[in-house]
Amino acid sequence: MSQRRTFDSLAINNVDDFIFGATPHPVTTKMGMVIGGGHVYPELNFTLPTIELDETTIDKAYTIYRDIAKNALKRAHDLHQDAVQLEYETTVEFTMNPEWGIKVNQILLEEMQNAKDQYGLVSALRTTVNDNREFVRPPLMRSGENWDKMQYLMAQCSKDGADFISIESTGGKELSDDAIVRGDLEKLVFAVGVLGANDMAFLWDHIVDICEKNGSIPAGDSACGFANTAMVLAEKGFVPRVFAAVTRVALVPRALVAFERGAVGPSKDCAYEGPYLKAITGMPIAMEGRSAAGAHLSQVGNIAGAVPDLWSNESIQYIRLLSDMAPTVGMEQLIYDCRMYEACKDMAAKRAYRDLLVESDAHNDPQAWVLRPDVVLRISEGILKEDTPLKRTKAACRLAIDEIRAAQAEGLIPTERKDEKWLKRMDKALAGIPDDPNEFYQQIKPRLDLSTFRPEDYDLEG
Amino acid sequence: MSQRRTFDSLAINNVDDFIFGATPHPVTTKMGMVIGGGHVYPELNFTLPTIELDETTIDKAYTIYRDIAKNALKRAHDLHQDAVQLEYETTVEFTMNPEWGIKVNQILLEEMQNAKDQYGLVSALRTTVNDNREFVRPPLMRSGENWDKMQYLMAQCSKDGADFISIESTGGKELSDDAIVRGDLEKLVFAVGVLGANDMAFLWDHIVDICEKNGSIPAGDSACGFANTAMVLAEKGFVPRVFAAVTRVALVPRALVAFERGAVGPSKDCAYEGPYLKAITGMPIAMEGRSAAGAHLSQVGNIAGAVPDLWSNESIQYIRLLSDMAPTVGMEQLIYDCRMYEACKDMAAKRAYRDLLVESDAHNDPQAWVLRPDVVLRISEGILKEDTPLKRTKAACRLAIDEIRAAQAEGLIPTERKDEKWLKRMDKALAGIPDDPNEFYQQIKPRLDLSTFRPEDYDLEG
Amino acid sequence: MAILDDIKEAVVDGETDEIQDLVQQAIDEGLEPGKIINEGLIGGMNVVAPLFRDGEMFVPEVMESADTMKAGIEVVKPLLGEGGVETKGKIAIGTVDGDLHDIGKNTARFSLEAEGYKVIDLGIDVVPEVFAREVAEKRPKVLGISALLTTTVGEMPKIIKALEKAGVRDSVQVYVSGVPVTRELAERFGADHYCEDARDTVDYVNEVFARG
Amino acid sequence: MAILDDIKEAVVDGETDEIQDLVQQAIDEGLEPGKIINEGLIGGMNVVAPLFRDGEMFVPEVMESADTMKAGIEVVKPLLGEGGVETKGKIAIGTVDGDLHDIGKNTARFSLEAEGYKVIDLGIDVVPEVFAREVAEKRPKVLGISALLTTTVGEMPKIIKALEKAGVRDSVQVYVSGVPVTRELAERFGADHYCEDARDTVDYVNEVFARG
Ligand code: B12
Ligand code: B12
Ligand code: SF4
Ligand code: SF4
Ligand SMILES: [Zn+2]
Ligand SMILES: [Zn+2]
Ligand SMILES: [Zn+2]
Repeated sequence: MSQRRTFDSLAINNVDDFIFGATPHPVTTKMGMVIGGGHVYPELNFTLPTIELDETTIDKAYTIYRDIAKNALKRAHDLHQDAVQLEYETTVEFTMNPEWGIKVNQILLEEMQNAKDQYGLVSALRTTVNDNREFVRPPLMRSGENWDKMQYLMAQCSKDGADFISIESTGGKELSDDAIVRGDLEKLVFAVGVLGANDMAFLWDHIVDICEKNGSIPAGDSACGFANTAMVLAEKGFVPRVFAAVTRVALVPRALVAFERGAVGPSKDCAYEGPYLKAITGMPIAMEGRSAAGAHLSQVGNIAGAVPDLWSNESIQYIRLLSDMAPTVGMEQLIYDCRMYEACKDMAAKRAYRDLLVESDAHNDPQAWVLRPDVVLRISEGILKEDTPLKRTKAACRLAIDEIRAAQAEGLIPTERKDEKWLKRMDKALAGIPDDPNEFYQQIKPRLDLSTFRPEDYDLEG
Repeated sequence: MSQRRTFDSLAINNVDDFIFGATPHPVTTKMGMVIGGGHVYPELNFTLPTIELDETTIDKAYTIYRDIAKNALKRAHDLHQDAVQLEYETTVEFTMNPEWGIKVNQILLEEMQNAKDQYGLVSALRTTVNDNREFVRPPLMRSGENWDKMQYLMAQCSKDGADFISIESTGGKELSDDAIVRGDLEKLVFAVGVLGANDMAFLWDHIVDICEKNGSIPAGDSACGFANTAMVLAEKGFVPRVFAAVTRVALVPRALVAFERGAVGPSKDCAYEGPYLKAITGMPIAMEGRSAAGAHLSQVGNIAGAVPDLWSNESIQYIRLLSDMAPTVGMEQLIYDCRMYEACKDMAAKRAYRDLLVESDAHNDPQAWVLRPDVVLRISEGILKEDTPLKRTKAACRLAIDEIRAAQAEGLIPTERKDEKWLKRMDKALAGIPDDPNEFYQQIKPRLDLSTFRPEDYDLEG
Repeated sequence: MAILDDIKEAVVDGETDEIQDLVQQAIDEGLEPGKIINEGLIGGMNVVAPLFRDGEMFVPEVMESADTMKAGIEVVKPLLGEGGVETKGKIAIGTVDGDLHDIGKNTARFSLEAEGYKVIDLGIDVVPEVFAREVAEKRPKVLGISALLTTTVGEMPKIIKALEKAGVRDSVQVYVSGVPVTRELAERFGADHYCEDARDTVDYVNEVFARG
Repeated sequence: MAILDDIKEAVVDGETDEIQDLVQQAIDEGLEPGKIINEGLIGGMNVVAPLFRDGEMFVPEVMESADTMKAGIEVVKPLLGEGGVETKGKIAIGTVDGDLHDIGKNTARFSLEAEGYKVIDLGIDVVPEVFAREVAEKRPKVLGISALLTTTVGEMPKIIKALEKAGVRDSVQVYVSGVPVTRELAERFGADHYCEDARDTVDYVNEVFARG
């Protein structure tokens, strides 16, 4: 069974050791890439262009996936890159029809092997199975056909040779969407610190088990559905940036649960909470930033690149740009970014380059500020002083608010007109949250739409 | 009239002073941006998506250009950028129907003014008029309707407020295309060192004059049709990389003619010969690299960023990516790149960052090697020892070959199987070229297809 | 009319706690119910809507204003005659089959509600037949369809076909929305319009209703 | 047959200077003209073509080989009977109206010639009517059309219409090529195929001729 762990002290204590490409607990892939062992590798993600998937078009989809992999790997070789990672993130159709997903997974592995045979390119595959448990309403988290299909797809992709299994799990999202759109921190903490964390424990026990049985590595989850939603909404001016920044940090304790249950990294690219996970667990992380702007506009394009072990483009459709197909272009951009890391000759150079990445963004936005390596270490330390996901989530919010306030007070980041109002509003929300999950549940219950989720799927009393 | 100049010594002598964002002769735009005065600004270029242009669709095209400018400028503001440049590069239709081109130019200027009024964003516009003289065959370089339309379009865009006028001129391309595809260095030197250089003198006298009369700045030309063609072909494995590298340097003396005739920069983004121009003239340059991968795949994604004053994406269609429209995404990526330059606190930090950009690419390809600041200074110095475009072009080739050979001998760049054969072939071609243009013409004439160009348009005897 | 200004301000500030007292006070002061609604409550939303469109208010704030307005209306409602509260008109929105993206839809809904429209929310993961049935039954003037995945955007032409089959295509203006959608795709699908975001949507819907 | 091997090698190496002597020598040795061509000259190109397709030869080298082959054939030609040299078949290519991009076309042409096809080069900046007229007159089995600008790619469907109007659409396989073109666009335009580059083009043309 999975090796449970607890984290009560930081794996990386000193900001001088908090660096890209290296981490205390690296992970080795099937072809021998060591992630977190000294280098930053590109991780390319890609998706289909506008296409309707059914029995008549699925072959075309297979061809597209094959073309993407073949051409992107070829480009990597042409650019003298010796190792890369691919990510296959299934969309619903491929989880709902697991045979399709399995086939794509195999195709990618075949092309990776071809690239190895033809020109010695080493590569690894992360297969990210989309969480389709929410496809029944209210979501059925622990049983049913969708849950079975997810597990089947993971097991088979693992068996066929995927290096890593990941997911962007959605436990708690039944409430968090509304919490974010309403700027409701209390409800958000409940959604992620109670529901989300509880589901992560259940889910990752299963994923770790599947990986162990079938030969792949349980890599990590992402708070996409939560923190990235808030980030995208903040970019549209729909929610305050300070709220999105606090949401990002609030998701750290939830993400940590996967590692407590046996995940070993690399965490997911779009999990911008990655630096926190690296500091706490010492396991490698994937990150995405400026080269993922085709997928998410953000305020953290450079600072996201401060401490990654894999550097990703998040996702790009298979469409034609003026030079070539977009995934091939994406591979090129990632490689150029990674070459910069490689060009740093020694620790001093690495730190200097990291600090450029950090300083170039940190003073523009609270969302960037909370990704500063020093801030990450301080908040992480504070989080570890607490011992349950709920208490940690509360602490994360508290510490994030304090850091933002302090930075604004010192003029280190901009203060927008309504920020103080929103910070106060979050103070107030936090103050009222008890430490005990069930007590919290009873307290917040009158404000919840009970038709949207199943309390029993989160071990809550009716 | 235009102020003629000659360049006989380097404006930048010391590699320590050869840096991004600063140059001895900066240029100031209408809204007060100082290009080359300490900062690197983004220069965004963009183009229409697949659309057929005629009277019925032109309004749609106008709307698209407006949307592009409005949204990209908005994004720049959202990212706290305080100044940017736009480039409007006309396609044929807009030069052939100058009223259309003039209208687009006005629309962009309007949106720039709006952005200034609404949120204080400073911007500048480079209008690049496409060279449509080749639309009659053989090209009519110095008269005729096409030449008149080009001049009219430039004058009007200048009058309406464009900050800079540029072009990617094609004099000599009648022969250079074939020379490149055939790997024929002798013919290439004739095409660019005789025809190209001669046309540049004629053309830039006119452009400088138009700019002076109408209030804009004559910025610079690009060897796109020559060196970028070779680069793209080398990337496809169609011509040797060493040949493409020599072609790049061979184009420097031709480009220099524009500055001798009164151009003052910033040179064009896709003129990767820019670093040579900056070293020789001390005028600012635009460059493009990794963030232009959507337009040209290349081996110089980072090193191209070593010494620019403007940093460009080359071009991207108005198509939808997962996050937003591609030009908006392009603006974001450029801004993140520019923030890195800005984050360098002092000269030492700037040099260290520049060197990372250089070292990360220089050892992978001869095309990158010839863009190294130190190599650029050495070759530039050698070029200036000669006093005519033809002699300079020959010297450029000679010096590039020597640098590449030396670097390969020391194992500093890879040597491919056929490189030595090709270097020898180029040695041989160079050895047979006389210094006098007319003598050269008589010598090469039997090998030229005289139906493809008009000798009299290049001041050659029949 | 200080009290109406107070009501207006309470709506703008989203003071759900205070609004019912304020409205009661207005009633006690003898103000006409219609006036309380139109000049006070809806008057407040008329301030909110442009602020949101200009990026001066966040979505949560708009939602709180809308909630405040609704709470206020609850108090006046019993005093109203037959017609009840008038809305500017009816709109239906929904996300296509296979697509669970919800937030954009909700944001669009609240923005439209804030603008005074009645929004029929068809939900997410909606099959073409349901779109057609609801349009046939509820007769909205505008139907907004959204897809956020490149693999579900193909549902859009199917929905338009279903509307045609049900004979209601001409009764409704159809706009489409979502990241993978473009103006060009909208045309190809046979939709009437493409809306980029909630602000854009409000502009478009206003325009449709202005046309009459 | 040492001399045939020498001829073959000279073609592969593009030794235009030597080829005519070598071919003359083969004739003098009494070898059959057909054999000299097929096993020597074309034999050499048969080595070149796959080397190019695999990226082992550069375009200038292929062009030199093709030139060498042609120079050799000049020597044998007078000895040949009626039929002359046989080619694998006829292909026409051209760049659309308003588009001057030439290099890709030339590369495609040389690659196809290297493979043994007769290529009718319609040039650049070609209007639809000329495409149709040339196809009607010269009857190529394949027509390759290319556009490199997003603003000229719209010429492609017009060319297909012109072929239809001229009643020759079914007589020819049409492929399209160029940076702004995609497989999907090719379908939409009614072309038979999309070719990405010269190597791809050769594969496709071979396939068409293999179909018979
Ligand atoms: C939040 C989010 C999620 C959340 C959704 C939460 C929810 N309940 O809605 C979660 C995590 C669940 C999620 C899941 C998935 N997602 Co998602 N998601 C996003 C994200 C980050 C933001 C979307 C959003 O809410 N935007 C903000 C709102 C306000 O804007 P909007 O949706 O555009 O809506 C506006 C307009 O459409 C308009 N509008 C006007 N009228 C109407 C009417 C209606 C009915 C609607 C809906 C909208 C609308 O106004 C709205 C407000 O301005 C985007 C990234 C992005 N760049 O957009 C990816 C994105 C859409 N998701 C993506 C993917 C891949 C997925 C998954 C397949 C991931 C996976 N492998 O599991 C699943 C699919 C689930 C499913 N079947 O639907 C990709 C799609 C790529 C592709 N191939 O098409 C995107 C583009 C991310 C990316 N960059 O790769 N996602
Ligand atoms: C070289 C080049 C030029 C040269 C052309 C030289 C020549 N005689 O051909 C010059 C400088 C003249 C030029 C001019 C212009 N260009 Co130009 N050019 C390029 C460049 C760099 C390379 C094209 C090329 O030769 N590729 C190499 C060949 C071998 O590949 P290929 O063309 O794809 O051909 C292959 C296939 O199509 C296939 N194929 C199979 N069968 C057939 C049959 C035919 C008939 C053909 C043609 C091909 C073909 O096999 C070929 C070989 O593998 C591209 C950049 C790029 N990324 O492609 C821009 C590019 C195409 N040009 C561009 C632009 C904008 C222009 C100009 C409008 C610039 C200007 N503002 O003046 C003008 C337009 C002139 C005109 N009306 O056509 C843009 C187009 C953007 C858009 N909006 O569509 C591009 C994409 C550059 C960019 N990144 O922005 N260009
Ligand atoms: S925000 Fe980005 S990476 Fe994340 S599900 Fe949602 S999409 Fe996938
Ligand atoms: S290579 Fe790039 S920038 Fe240049 S004409 Fe040709 S296209 Fe324009
Ligand atoms: Zn993700
Ligand atoms: Zn991702
Ligand atoms: Zn350019």
